[in-house]
Amino acid sequence: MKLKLYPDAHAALEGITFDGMTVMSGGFGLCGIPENLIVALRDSGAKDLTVIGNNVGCDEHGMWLVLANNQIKKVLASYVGENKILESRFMKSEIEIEFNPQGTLAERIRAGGAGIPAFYTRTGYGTKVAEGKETRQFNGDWYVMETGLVSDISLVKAWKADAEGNLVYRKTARNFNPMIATAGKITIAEVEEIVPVGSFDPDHIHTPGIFVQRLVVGKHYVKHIERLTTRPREKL
Amino acid sequence: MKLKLYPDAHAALEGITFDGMTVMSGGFGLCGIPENLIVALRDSGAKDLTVIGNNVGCDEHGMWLVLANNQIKKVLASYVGENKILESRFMKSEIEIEFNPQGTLAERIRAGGAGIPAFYTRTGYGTKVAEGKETRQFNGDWYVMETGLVSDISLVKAWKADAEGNLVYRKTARNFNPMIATAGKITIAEVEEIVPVGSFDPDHIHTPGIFVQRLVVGKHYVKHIERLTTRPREKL
Amino acid sequence: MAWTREEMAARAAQELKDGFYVNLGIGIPTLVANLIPPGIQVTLQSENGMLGMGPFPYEDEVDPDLINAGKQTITELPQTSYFSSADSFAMIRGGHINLSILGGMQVSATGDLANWMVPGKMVKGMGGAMDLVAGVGRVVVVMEHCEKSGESKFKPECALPLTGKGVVDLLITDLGVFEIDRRGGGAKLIELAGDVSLDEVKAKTEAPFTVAL
Amino acid sequence: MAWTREEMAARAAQELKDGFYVNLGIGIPTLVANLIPPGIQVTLQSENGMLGMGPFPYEDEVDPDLINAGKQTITELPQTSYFSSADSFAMIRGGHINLSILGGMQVSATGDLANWMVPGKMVKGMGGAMDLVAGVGRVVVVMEHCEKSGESKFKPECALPLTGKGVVDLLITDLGVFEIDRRGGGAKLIELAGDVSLDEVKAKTEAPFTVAL
Repeated sequence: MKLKLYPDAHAALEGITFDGMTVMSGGFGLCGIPENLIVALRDSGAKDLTVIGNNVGCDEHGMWLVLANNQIKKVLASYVGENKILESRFMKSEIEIEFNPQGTLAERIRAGGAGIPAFYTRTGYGTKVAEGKETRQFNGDWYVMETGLVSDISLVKAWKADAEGNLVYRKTARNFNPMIATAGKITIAEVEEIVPVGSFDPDHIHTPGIFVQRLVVGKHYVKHIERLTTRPREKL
Repeated sequence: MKLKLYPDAHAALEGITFDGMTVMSGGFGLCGIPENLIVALRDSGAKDLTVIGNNVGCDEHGMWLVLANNQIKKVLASYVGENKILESRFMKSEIEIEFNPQGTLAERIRAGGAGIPAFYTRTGYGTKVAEGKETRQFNGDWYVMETGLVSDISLVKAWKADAEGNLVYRKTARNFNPMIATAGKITIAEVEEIVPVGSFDPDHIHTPGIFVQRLVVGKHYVKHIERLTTRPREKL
Repeated sequence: MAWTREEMAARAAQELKDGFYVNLGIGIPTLVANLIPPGIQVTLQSENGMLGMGPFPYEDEVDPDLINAGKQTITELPQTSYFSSADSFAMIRGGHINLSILGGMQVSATGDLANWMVPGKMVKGMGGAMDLVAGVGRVVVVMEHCEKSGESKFKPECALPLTGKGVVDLLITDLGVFEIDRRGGGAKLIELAGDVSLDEVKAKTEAPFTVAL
Repeated sequence: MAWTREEMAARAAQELKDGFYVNLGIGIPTLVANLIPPGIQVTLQSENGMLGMGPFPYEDEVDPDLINAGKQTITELPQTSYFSSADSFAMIRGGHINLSILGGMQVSATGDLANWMVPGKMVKGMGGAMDLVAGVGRVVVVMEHCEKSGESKFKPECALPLTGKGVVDLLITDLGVFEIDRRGGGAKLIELAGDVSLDEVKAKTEAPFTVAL
């Protein structure tokens, strides 16, 4: 049978990247990002990328590496703060950014993966986001038409996988990863651990293996924390 | 704090049913149906119901009880076989049935619960299902516009719950239940067991408690099997 | 001799490829599950919310919470996953299933399929069939070539209400196999069943087709 | 004296009711989490995919896989559940969250809110704010009444690009509390902060409003 598991992130991206392609990448800020696959994407050298994700990394981390290597032409994101290179290129019009409300972005990606070419949402009605888009009334309220999104390659990060590509995410590192997994012509999942097939309770699988074409175990996770916030232990 | 747990199914439905209301009920055939809540719905006597679900029970089981008690005016379903009373009433035009493709029905319910008033799908294009509906081309293919569905009361069946209303389903008894839970003005969940809050791994919860307003433990489950199919044990 | 039901299913099984995710309809398509060619792995989807469908259970394994889309009791496999109906049809509509094999009442030369209702008879509903033919990448229909009355079921246009318009890629009947171009390129006879003759197929087929045996 | 940030947050906390599911924005709204009135239970949603948000972790509990929508490390509670961003915003857009408390740059007398961009300055993006104001049943905005320049931020119409049109139900500023009718019924001053006078509010407010103290 076809094997999904690749020896490393570079091998998993080999032969499938190309200039001008659309890449989706999971994560919220730096939480739940496919760290190793992003490095491999940078090393692929593919240019003029359209990158879709909630963010575009932040200074020196995550998708920032691909940005800093001048590979990105256009970004679809909901928030791009804490990213000086992006800020500077955007102000100089060297990069295009299409801002999407976070929920609209998440739903557009889900729709793309679910064969839904368009849907209506109240989000953004009467704002810049609705400019140039069809608006329409249902039951007396106004809605904006938004379209589904798909990618040439989707990069996701899960906690564990089995060899069939069944994925399980951990806590808020799940975020955009499940939808992005469904919206890729080719989806590559990076995980922390491969477990034997049959280890997962089939009721606990978040992403069924059908959505995952290639699979790698990541190495040397940094898991950089953007805002470390703690509270003091109560004194005994 | 507000308690979600009710002593039994009849108590959970008390004071909220009314004639002409729309009820959604989970299940695929008789698999994963809220058996006790359906009996309580029958005993409520509420009439002229619009019932939304994949099926309307089958002879002598499930939503058939409410049908046989003359409480249903209209049905939205994808399949209504093995149901002689429904067949006879439909042929005599005593009941209205709106047939929905199964995936369209599932998505319409999800959309209703997700605040999406309408979406486009290729399903049903060029068929009776598309008659009277808006059709439209995206990227060269034709699609049908379908609208979101909501209910006055949603009845769902899960395997286990905690007192916060977090639900976990079991195997293919999940089916329509998770979407139906999101689409009710009031959602009532029937479960086989209540576990202490904190028993579930938060990554394994299928329906977060926010969607569940009332909760009951069901009794005397029949779990009638429509098509018992087995294979012989290999002889040693 | 024309093909038997088993032979039609065996021919349909030749459409399976290693690594395919497949949805099998009720009737003859169900038989395909037992005819998967050796050396290839195929994962069966059941649209009620399961990927990785196993065989029927032993009598002492029966679980009412575990059924397939035909409402038969089944079993799970080590790789099985469960999901909601919305997620299941997102998978189907989104084109993630490689192949759907299903039965038909009528097929047209342009790939239209009718298999859910007969006017005047009780309508049971289309279930998931409309979603499957609209969403799955490749759709194979397996059906008898003719009605018991002798009337061809492969027609220039379907007389019965459609399940999908321009959705069938391959039609397998007891008389042979037709490739259909969904985009209007017409139908092509590519195989004859058993010792069925081209003349017999021509005599029993209303739909126009070219021959490429 | 006008209200401090803490006093504004405490006033916002009075909007909480037992059993509410609530989303709190960044800034002053975050303070509300520590001011929940005794005897009521409130469940906090974080739009990156969590229901039942706990307090900040002890130093040895920090987990990079567990952050809130402000990207701060947090903790879970016994009732916590996690879900995808699509499911999270389905929850928000579908009207299941009872209350959203968020900050603002400008609010209009018809309930328009601007809080995501200033033309000419770097735009960071709206994140989830547009979805929250469009989807949540009741939206409370907490902001300073005036710019540092003294200009009123509560206006007849917002000058800044909108986050949502007709979305604000209640505006809490350091000077008082305004009820706003989303459906065009206008704004109504219902409370004065501390010893702030009605004249001071009138002098510092560009938006038209009625008084119902």
